[in-house]
Amino acid sequence: MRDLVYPLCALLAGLLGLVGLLALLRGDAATLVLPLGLPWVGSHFRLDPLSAVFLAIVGFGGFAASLFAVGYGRHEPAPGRVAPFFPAFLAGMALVVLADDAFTFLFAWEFMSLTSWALVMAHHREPGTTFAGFVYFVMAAFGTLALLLAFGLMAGPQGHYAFEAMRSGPHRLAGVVMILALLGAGSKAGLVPLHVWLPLAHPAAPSHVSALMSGVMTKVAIYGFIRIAFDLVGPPHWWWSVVVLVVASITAVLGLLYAVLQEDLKRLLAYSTVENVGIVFLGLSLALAFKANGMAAAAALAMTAALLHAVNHAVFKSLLFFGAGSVLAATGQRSLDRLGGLIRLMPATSALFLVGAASISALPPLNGFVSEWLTFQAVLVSPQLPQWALKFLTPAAGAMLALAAALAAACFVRAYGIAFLGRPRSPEATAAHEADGFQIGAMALLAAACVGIGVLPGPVIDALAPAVRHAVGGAGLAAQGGRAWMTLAPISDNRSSYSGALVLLFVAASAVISAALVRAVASRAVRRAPAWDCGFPNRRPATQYSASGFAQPLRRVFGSVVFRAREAVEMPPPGDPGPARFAVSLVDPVWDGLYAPVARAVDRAAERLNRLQFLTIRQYLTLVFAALVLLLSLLTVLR
Amino acid sequence: MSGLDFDLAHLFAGLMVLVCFLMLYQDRLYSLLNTFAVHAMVLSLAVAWQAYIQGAPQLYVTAAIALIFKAMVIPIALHRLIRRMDLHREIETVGGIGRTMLLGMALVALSISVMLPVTAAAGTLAREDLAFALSIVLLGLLMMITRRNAVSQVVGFMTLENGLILAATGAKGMPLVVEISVAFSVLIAFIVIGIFLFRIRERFDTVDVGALDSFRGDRR
Amino acid sequence: MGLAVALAPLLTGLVRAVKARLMRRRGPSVLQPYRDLLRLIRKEAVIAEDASWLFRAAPYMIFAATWVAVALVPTFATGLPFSWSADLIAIVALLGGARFFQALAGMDVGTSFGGIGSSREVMIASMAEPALLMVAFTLSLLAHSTQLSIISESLHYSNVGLRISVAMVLIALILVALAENARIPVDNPATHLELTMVHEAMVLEYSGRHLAMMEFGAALKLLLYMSIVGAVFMPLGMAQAHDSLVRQAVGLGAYLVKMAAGGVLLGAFEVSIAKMRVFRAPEFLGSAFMLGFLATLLLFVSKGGLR
Amino acid sequence: MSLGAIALAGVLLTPLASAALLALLAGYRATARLNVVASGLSFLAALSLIAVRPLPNDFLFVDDLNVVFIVLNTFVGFTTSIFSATYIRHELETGRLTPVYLRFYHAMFQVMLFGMSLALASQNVGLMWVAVELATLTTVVMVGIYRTHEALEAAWKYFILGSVGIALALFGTILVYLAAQAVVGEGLPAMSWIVLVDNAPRFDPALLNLAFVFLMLGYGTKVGLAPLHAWLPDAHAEGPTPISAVLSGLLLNVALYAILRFKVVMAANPGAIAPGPLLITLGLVSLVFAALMLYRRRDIKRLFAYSSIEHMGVIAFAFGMGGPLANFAGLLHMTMHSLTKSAIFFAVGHVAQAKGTQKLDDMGGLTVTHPALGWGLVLGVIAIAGVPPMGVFMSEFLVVSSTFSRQPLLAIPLVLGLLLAFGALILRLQHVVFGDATGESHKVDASYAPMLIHLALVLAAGIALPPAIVAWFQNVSRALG
Repeated sequence: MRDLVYPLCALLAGLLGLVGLLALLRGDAATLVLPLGLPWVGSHFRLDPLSAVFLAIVGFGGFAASLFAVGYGRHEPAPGRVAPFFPAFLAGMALVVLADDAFTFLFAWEFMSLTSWALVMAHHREPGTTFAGFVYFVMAAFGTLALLLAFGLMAGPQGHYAFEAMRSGPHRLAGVVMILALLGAGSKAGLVPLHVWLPLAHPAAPSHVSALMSGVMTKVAIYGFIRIAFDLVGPPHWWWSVVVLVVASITAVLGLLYAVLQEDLKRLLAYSTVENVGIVFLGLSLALAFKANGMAAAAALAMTAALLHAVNHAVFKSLLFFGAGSVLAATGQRSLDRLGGLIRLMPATSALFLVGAASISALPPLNGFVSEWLTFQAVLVSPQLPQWALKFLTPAAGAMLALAAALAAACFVRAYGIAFLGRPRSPEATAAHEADGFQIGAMALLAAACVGIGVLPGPVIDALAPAVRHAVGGAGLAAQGGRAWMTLAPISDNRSSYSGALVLLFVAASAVISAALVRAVASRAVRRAPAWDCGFPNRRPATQYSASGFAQPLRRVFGSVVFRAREAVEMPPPGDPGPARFAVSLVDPVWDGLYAPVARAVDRAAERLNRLQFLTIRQYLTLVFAALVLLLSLLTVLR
Repeated sequence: MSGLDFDLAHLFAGLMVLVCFLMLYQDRLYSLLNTFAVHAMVLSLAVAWQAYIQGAPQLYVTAAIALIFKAMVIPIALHRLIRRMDLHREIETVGGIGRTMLLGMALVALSISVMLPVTAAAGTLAREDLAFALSIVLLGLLMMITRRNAVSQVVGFMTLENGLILAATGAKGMPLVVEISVAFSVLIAFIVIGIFLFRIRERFDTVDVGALDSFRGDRR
Repeated sequence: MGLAVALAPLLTGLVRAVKARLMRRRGPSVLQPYRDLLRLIRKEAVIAEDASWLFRAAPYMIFAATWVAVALVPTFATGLPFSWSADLIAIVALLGGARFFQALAGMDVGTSFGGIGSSREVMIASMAEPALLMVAFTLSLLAHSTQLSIISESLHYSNVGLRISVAMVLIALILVALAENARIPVDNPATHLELTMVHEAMVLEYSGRHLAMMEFGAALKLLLYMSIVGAVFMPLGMAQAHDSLVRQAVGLGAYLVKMAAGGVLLGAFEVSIAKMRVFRAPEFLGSAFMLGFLATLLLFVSKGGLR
Repeated sequence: MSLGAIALAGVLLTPLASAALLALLAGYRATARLNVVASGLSFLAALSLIAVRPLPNDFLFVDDLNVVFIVLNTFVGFTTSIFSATYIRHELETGRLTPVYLRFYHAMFQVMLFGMSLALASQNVGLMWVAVELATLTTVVMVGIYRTHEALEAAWKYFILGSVGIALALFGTILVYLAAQAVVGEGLPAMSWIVLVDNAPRFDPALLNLAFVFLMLGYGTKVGLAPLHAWLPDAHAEGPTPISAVLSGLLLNVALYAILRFKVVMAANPGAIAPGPLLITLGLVSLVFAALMLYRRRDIKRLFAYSSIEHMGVIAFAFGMGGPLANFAGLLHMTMHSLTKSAIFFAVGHVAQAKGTQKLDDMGGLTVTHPALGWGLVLGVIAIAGVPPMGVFMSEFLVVSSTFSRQPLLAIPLVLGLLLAFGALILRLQHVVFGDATGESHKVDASYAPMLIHLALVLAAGIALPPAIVAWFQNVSRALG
């Protein structure tokens, strides 16, 4: 029975994905009303291009995860705590995307949180899991309440909860609704400063679930924001985009600064998710700005960039989490400093992980680069915006984006280099073995998608077009599919163009040519010898660069500013052969600045009030008496 | 109704308020009990008078209960209780007698000002009576929260309840008054028995000195 | 493409020769780099036992990526065939790709020096790449295009005029170029003093033909940056694809002169200044980043800059 | 005698008769069975009330509003009696209860049900008052039944505070009578709901205001609204768990019902102060206060007692807001809370028996040692915390969203309180059900049926409400104004 769960999930999720894809290609909307949920409203479902895009993401992401899980599930220590919730989680995400009234939407949204919470708690005995689950669930509730308020405003006192009514209805306090939507969806997507749960919860969950949470659930959150901010609240106002822009660029950079210092592979991936969500929201903010100023073409460009990056991130982040999962299953280790040398022990896994790392670092000709390139193009249109605030902020955001892109490369060089290259740093890593067929299959599938979308972005972008039109209106981008050499020219040919296919062709060609030439003239002789290492080779793995050592320059440059990073080296006294100890102290500005005070405040309030539990009966009577007298005197005053 | 009816009813009600203040003034348990007995007697008089002017014979029962049960049985029982459990004879007050009296004044003023807007349609008798009844209720409650001894708290509760009976009887033709007064007598009996049962020496707060320390799970 | 491959070692040789001369040494001939490459290629390759396939594949990838990047830069004429297949941003990204693999290759064998090199390299890159992208921003905002050849044309023919932004961008670009090509003051291409190396530390384990490809890639990179500077800031004499052969020849001549001048200047610069501590590099590049960013902002305020 | 009258008689007399019988009978098995049967019968009778209504007389009547409460109460009473059967057996085995007290317990259980049904079905304000007090006093006795220091103290606290509440409520009742008597004349009619509502517009507003203050505080003490809540946590924590379930699931509702009735009367009078703001204030205070109190709890039953205070706050708030949407939400929330909270107390009863303690610190890893029980508790707490697919989510959805669109500022403390309570509940829940198993772990041989039935109902309601119930609730909420 339990063995059947994942295959069935794979089947159903795959079907969902196909449905989404077909609906996207047909480009029209289908609706359905069931006599469920809120009485006198019923639960409405709608499959329009926008939801179709994300349904496809959910479907195919779920398919890959389930496929991976067919193999990975065998390593699961507590299958009974995962198998029941996994399908429910998938169903929840699919329902969110399909919902067409506020109740159904929030129902599915919170159901998604509930099931994923249960999945996070699957390994409830591991240290830290309980805390992670707690923070996650509370943040999820916070987000739901924020969205609930947003919907409450849009539904109005008569309670028109159907999205159709909201679209047409009077848009009261649209700005507040947008802020609430940003809070609600942002807390699930992991926007700074609402991201704190993400690096705790995603690593705590089983890896195929982490992949779903990072790769797919964050996208569902993004869908929520797009649905509300672009579809339901009516015409945007330009200052909205300023808010989103600032939050997004901070998220992008801060997320990576966290990521680059992590020593836990899965946590590193989780923080990089924060960064990518920031990039997507950056695109969305630009889309808002352009839409607010009636620049349909530019808005379409920005929206396309955002959607495409959402798709890409779903692909490569799932791939990376699968890789981390395979490593975890093979070595039982998540800490970078316990890994190393896996490229020889798990060749396939490491090769596929490399593809993922390259595409998340936005290297051409892979898919990550395409979406970031489009985002840059959107940034470059910003001078045409009339508002000065935007004129100034957008290039700054572009700079942040550039910084993020560079840091991403650094972060993943570190992750890959420490985990897969060099020599094994622990016996477990030495004993590692290659993952099984299903896992490799799933990863290969996603890697192929990375290359495919990177080389032939045109068709994908055209497929996204209906959703883009739905979100920002206007004619959308010019068709990108049918051009020579699959070239992208989002605005005009002599403005900017990029052809993944050609770049791939050129690089491959020149690599082959150079290799051939070298082979022709050069000596084929190869000799294996101990590493040179400036004449002092040392075989012990400890002599390799450690994760924290590798991060040291970046820590000094950025960490000292953002995290008040301090390094302490305690040397043994001269002549003492004992080892020197090195310690790094980091301060998380968000946690210490925002969450710790809140927690303290609640704690203090609870402590104060708790005295009321221990009063004497006379004192309780005094309370009653006071209430009575107060009300009576109010009666006299009120008249 | 004729002026005399009104004046007498008014007089009795006023007397009860006055006695309430006397009770607030007491600092010895015995004297407090005696004063309460007086209070109960005045109540029975007031009720009887109501029975007469309303021509409602069943109210005589209530009057009788007040006289026999409240004015005699309970005070005597409490006397014996005090002797049996040799409780402190003097009353521990919270925040001094004088301040309590002042607070009492304020409460009477409050209850009157609350009653003022009540239109005469509700019957002047009812209205005035109510003002006094309300002040008696409030004074009783005040006594409960400013006196630390269990006995004086019981007395406070009974005073409060006297106020209720006054109001109930003052309400013309109100059904179930007798039943209610009986119910209340039972209630008070419960309380007194409870004091016996749980050996409450000084205060309601503690069933037993031991219980003070062995507070339930939440005490840290 | 061929041209660049042919010229790159020459440029490197030229720089070395100039430096030697300024140091009052006779120094090797300008053609020495060609000889080095040939010698390296003929030698057998010694590979560390722990090296993986990545170690052997990296040199070719790096070389190929750099080569493609160079090929996309207009040298003596703009609008070359396929110049539209990737714009300035893509070129930056291609170089980023080359660096990505170089850093990985440095870590592959698992030696401490490789680690030093890679970690410092990514640190430098994480500052240099944004700076370079800022430069790209400014230029494409000026030219309303991210296509390098279109940029250089518009800077050549249209009357952009002298702008403070352009000057700032030029400085920023040069700073980045110094860092990216492991030149003094950020790094020293000639050093083998372990603790100061960055680039050299990464290629420490390489030998034979692999080392040759690495060196060749480095040389190409140097040429690439000079060509960008030349094409964008000194576009005079640059021909267009459809021009007559004569003009093409003139363009070629102009290009050679530019490169030579650039080489001489670089050599002179390197001799005249000392290498800085590794952790000064971020400030160095940070200033480049700031310059690029300021240039972008100035474009918005400067009158009639952008529609 | 009409069918409806028979049904009503069934609801009222079955408990009375069986109470008398139970007081006489001895022996655990028989009495427990009889208890279940009796409660079941009165539930069936209540069900039939939906179909056939008796004609109202001076003392009793059944209308749309109270039939909701009657059916709900008898149902929860029924399931509780099933739960109590297995629970009490364990108590006998562990010797916490002696057979003598058992007899007493069952009799009192029925008397309590009778009192509550009477209070709900009474047409006469005074009669309702008497009935509520009857129910209160029986529960007082039940709370003290274990005769430990803690139990006695809790009972005593409950008793004293309750008595004062009684007194205040009575004074309010008298004032209402006075207001009515001036208009409709003396005697019983001046105390019957129908007459009161019909003639409310002509009552003296000042008297009504005064009356409402006293009624609000008097019955509010029973509802457990802060700052009148003091008796509630201890009474829940120290009494037998079935009684805790009944207290949270039923008695609070009965008191709330009384307040609702008087609210209708108030609302009908143009001159009187609007009752809404008072309800809203007390509701919000209770909500936020209870939410914060949850964090320091160390006793699992007291924890959920405070959660009851919190939800009573939400319900009071909803009815205070008024309007069809909020009233509907209030009714729904009340129903869902009764079902869920009693289900939770069923679970907690088993947990306490499985772990041999009520201390939260000594129970952990429940899903490891007792999977069914553990996940049941998870489901219950999730439901009470307002997470879908359970029904509480729907009512909270309606309350919050409708409030925010009408009074945005009021929604802020509401949402804050809900979030605080959510955090505390999840914190405790995770500690109890997850992690390594701590504390002792006995086998539990009890039927989870009542708990599961309740949770199933809540789940069903969360997914889809039957149209019949919806229409019914909508009538009621319109009537509530």
